[in-house]
Amino acid sequence: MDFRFSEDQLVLVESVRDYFSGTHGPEVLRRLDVDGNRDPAIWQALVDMGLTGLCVPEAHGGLGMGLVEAALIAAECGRVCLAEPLVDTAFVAVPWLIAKGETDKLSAIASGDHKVALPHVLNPWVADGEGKPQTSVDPLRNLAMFPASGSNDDRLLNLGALMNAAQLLGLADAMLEQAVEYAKIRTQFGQPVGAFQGIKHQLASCAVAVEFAKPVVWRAAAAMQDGLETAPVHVSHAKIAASDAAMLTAETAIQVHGAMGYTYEVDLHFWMKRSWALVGGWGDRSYHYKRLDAAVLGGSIPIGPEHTFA
Amino acid sequence: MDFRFSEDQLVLVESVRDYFSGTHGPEVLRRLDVDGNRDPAIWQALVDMGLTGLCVPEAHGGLGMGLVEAALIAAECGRVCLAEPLVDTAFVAVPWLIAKGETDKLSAIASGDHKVALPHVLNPWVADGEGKPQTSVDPLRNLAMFPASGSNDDRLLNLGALMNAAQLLGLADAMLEQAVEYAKIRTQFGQPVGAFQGIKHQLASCAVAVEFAKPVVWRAAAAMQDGLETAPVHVSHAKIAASDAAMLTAETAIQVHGAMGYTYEVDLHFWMKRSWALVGGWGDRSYHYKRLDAAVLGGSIPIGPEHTFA
Amino acid sequence: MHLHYTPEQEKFRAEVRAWMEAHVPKEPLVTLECKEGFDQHVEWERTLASGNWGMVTWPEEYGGRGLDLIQWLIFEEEYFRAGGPNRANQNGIFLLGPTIMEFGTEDQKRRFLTPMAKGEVIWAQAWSEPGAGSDMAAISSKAVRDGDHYVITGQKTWSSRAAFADWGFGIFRTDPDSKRHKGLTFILFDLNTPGITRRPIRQLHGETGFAELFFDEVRVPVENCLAGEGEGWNVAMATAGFERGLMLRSPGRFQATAKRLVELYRAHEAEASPSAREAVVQAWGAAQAYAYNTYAVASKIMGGGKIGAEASLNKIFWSELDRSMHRTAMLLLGAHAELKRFGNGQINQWLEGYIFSLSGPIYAGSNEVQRNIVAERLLGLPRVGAG
Amino acid sequence: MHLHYTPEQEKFRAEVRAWMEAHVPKEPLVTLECKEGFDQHVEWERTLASGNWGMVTWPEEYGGRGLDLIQWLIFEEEYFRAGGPNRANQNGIFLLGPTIMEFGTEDQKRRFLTPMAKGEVIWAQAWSEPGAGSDMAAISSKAVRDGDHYVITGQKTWSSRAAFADWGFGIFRTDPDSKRHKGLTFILFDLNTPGITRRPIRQLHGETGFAELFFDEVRVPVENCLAGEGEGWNVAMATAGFERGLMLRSPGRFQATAKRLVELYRAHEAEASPSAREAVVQAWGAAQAYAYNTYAVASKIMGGGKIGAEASLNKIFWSELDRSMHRTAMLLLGAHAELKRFGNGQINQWLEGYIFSLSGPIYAGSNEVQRNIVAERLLGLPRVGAG
Repeated sequence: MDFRFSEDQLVLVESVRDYFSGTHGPEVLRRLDVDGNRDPAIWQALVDMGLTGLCVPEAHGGLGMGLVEAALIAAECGRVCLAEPLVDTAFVAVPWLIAKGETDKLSAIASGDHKVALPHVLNPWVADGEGKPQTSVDPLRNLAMFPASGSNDDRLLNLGALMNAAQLLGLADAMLEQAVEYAKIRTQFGQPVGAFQGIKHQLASCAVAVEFAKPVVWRAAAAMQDGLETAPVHVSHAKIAASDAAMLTAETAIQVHGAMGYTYEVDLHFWMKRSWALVGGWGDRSYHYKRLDAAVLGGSIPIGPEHTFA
Repeated sequence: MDFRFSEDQLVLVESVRDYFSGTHGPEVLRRLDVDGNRDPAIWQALVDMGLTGLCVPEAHGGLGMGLVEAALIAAECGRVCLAEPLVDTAFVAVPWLIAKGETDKLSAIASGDHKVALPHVLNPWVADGEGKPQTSVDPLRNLAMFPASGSNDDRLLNLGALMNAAQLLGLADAMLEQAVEYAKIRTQFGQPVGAFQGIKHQLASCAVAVEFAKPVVWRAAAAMQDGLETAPVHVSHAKIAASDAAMLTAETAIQVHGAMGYTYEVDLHFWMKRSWALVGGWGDRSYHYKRLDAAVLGGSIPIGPEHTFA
Repeated sequence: MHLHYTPEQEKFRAEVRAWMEAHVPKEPLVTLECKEGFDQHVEWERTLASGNWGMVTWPEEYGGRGLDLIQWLIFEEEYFRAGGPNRANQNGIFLLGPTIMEFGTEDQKRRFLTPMAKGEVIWAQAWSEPGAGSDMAAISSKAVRDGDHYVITGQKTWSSRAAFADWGFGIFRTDPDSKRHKGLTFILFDLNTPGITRRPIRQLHGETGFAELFFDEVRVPVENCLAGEGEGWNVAMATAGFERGLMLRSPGRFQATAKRLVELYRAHEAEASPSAREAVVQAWGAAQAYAYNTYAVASKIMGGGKIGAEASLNKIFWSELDRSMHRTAMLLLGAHAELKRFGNGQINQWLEGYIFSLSGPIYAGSNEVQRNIVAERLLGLPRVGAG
Repeated sequence: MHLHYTPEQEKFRAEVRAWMEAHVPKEPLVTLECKEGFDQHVEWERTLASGNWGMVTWPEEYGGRGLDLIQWLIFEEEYFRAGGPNRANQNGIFLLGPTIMEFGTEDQKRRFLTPMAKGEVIWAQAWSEPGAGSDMAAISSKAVRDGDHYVITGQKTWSSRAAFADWGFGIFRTDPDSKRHKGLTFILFDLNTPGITRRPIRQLHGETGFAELFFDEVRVPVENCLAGEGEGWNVAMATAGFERGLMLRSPGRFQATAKRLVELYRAHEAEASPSAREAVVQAWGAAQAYAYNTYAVASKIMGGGKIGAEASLNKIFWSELDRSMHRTAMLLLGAHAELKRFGNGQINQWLEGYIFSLSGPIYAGSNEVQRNIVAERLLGLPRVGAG
């Protein structure tokens, strides 16, 4: 029993975070917003870091890592509001294809030559897929109408929901940090607004929500990875916890920014819009609530102090 | 259309409030707590003010007033955490007896010689009634086991719920005031704790909840008084709004008092305990929620801007 | 307490209803935050004025109907029942109009009120500056007296309607040595005066109805000053009082939203979570509570009472209710919430509404400032300490 | 990340479970806040000690089992699974014990730890003073050196267990000219020393397990000072760290409450409101989140990491979760909530628990103070301003 990430996992996360923080700031999002929102150079960098092949078995040219690593990187994608369809392709589609034994596209995915957009009946759209375009509030999301051939496979749904939850952690972390940085420099009534308890306590409440959502998401990733029968319950728990934390943090962050937060020139809106989008996708809050409800009140998961890791 | 109280109503409230503030402070509650919790002298004073006969028709020796006046006085009873069974007798039982055409006990009630404790099937106890004693968390409440002969009459329930809601407004007002007064004098970190935004904003949120519960209660009283078909919906709305405001204010008030709020020597606990008791009585939160739900989603009340006074 | 409409009030309601049913555009207008939509909304202001429904609470002599506050509430209920558009003239009706009536000279009333009532002149407000948001006393844009003109230099920001409006109003520092609340003057200015540059601010939703205003030695006649030099703070406080007070957000707006939310819920009932269900029912309750409270305050004012710091309670309540109703709708919409238009082509008004609702707790004095006001002025908590 | 117990851990769990099933009292004990209940709880401490389950994380040499933190969590899970009573020795196990191990001399460890582990000496804490609650640096009770004694004069309040305990610990001002955090010393004292008067504090629920302590020239040997004169603040901060940190509230407690809440809900399902339903389901989720987080922190500490200001996140989370679970229970109980005993004679533990839960956001540093710590030390917001 060890609820820590391994050294290797931490090194992986750190290297990806370092890369993003050096190359993928808000100015990149602004450029994409104006110039067209996909950039082969960014995609190639993800390929070069091995991220498209993160979960692809080594025999197919990937790194052969698992869902915990994928969730960790998905959180980093959320943190920088990455627009490229890395998560859907490499962390949702790849594990699903592997589970189904469909391995023929894996090496093309690892090499970055093949992107996959899987439709699911719970989503009315496909992100980065083929079909009649739909406009998202998030200018960096490319949606297409839901195709008739969507899957209703639960494992696919769980992978999508888990990775949305992980991205939402990163988004929430980033929004909280943006709000904190703004609160340090914005002065009103003779002091930084972040020195007022009225602001401090709201931001502290966000920190509580985000920090206690994190272990729920990691636990869900581990449960999926380990193939626990109860994994769907943990995924739903994770999706709700991460969604609630992100919604709260988005509302608080714009409030702390004041009128500036309502402008397009402040970066926050990219992160808020992505959060709203991911909260709804791959099973919305009500959907995941119902699964949790069925588990807890319906008795499909054992509860009580001795069942922490049921 | 005039959503104000009449001059007469305001004078009535003021005179009762003046009387209580001069004679019925927290020291009275402490005395009752130690010496036995009913006091004929207090009862007699209520009789002398005409409150036992407030709703009794003049022909039977009362003041012949209505439910709006009764609700206003019930709020004052809550404000001072009155222990005597005035509300149940004079504002719940009397209007119910009148509606049923049972007038024989009215003059004895008006004169203070007869108290009435009506059992209702939704209450597991009778307050100030006959039967095997039950111990309430509120040391000033005398409960007896629910008798087999309880009524399931809706009008009785609505009267009880309305008057609980009105008392809860007064209780919440008083708890908020106690917290504010304490926050003015308690110094920590070199200033009164009430000067910190962390405390200010919590108390302001209570003020919002309480102030917006008030018109809902008055509107429910008027609806009952006017015999509107939708009155039960308004009573349920009032009970929920007042209960939620009182629960929030109780939790905030003890938090603002800090450890002192947790002592018996600070007055707050009398008001908190009464609030917890009244929140549960005459139909609990879930019961009244279900009525509201049936009205709003079930369509039994017309909704929309043009139906403010439906 | 008498909660019934008189026959006259019912008759008035019927009159408003009939007119609104005949005139409110069948299709929703384009958002007022872009030029096309702004023009559509100005057109609607003129339609309203043609029926004399533009400024219903104003005295008849200035183009109003002299309605009392209960009639105004009935009017608003019917306006929102019919789905009437947002008001391009919002700043004029509820902020500047009442301010001019209270503080203006006869000449100013004549010059400004009637064109406003007719929808001929649309007004922008210009309160905030980059360094003065919630802390309005930190204003630094200055107006220097030069003969019978003020020469204005400085910058305003976050001016609603300013991208497309005709005139603007705001406060400026006329005494260069003054600090905080002193030495400020309330000035009205033509937005096309030479020296004024408007830079539209692109908002979160992408539209640009708000603007920054840059003043470079802008000459404004002295007669455009309201209530005398140095009186700016008092006038602005009165104006802000109107804004936060009774009339900024009439209850009908939220009751209409609650009703739409109930309809949305019914369409999603099968799959909705319990908390969403209860939030919908509570939304109706809260919108009703806001309506009752507004009727109570209106009754009080009609009886000669005044509204003071209680206005801050209102502002907190409606802004947080509006955000919460729209958040509930977003959660009910689920994966559809992010779509700007639904599959059937319909605009996702819940998304637009949620974004707009996020500004509620910020503008017209942030809710943090409002909670301070409630705590200090209504509850009497001490102002000691910066916190 | 490896979320499976080892066979040794499973074996240990089985051992704890068997012992608890055999020894945990079948009937709930009387509340520890009165003399009768206190004695029952001390008896239970001695039963625990007889099985060597009193201080499981302490080193064996001081009467513990030297368990690691994961084993401790397993122990706690089984303890709460079995419905184990509250710990009379709480102050000793989690506060003073670790403090003595970190700061005490060998002699102090020998004198104090073993009797504590055996349940022979029960400890009270004496942090707060009437003028120093959340603001602990405002302490004014003084200890004046006189030869090989300190002479203590002053007053402590809100001392948990002090009405019935044997010994107490707290900090006192040994440098009369010092201010705030300086000049304080951590001192242990026999509560029966002449000059100490205990005045029980009657709490909200009516019981009197807490006390005020009055010190009137109380002579305490210098060897009862921990970590040297003037070091009191540092020692107290370390102690308060333990309190707010990992071990004050083990997750098992809240998971057990969540489970009971699910059972309560099932009994009231037919009539419960939707928000109550969702609150019950979320209670399970939050208790689980708290457990995961505790395992994560325990894993980190076992790997050589430290817990710092994150402890404040924990304190906020568990205290507000506990209050919210009990509030939900009160609402589910409806008209029964106010009864101290139900019709069947059973004690209303939800009522007792709700009352107790109200102290959670207050004690061990109020949640307002904790939110300041989170904002300033974890998020890096400025400390400027009194607010």
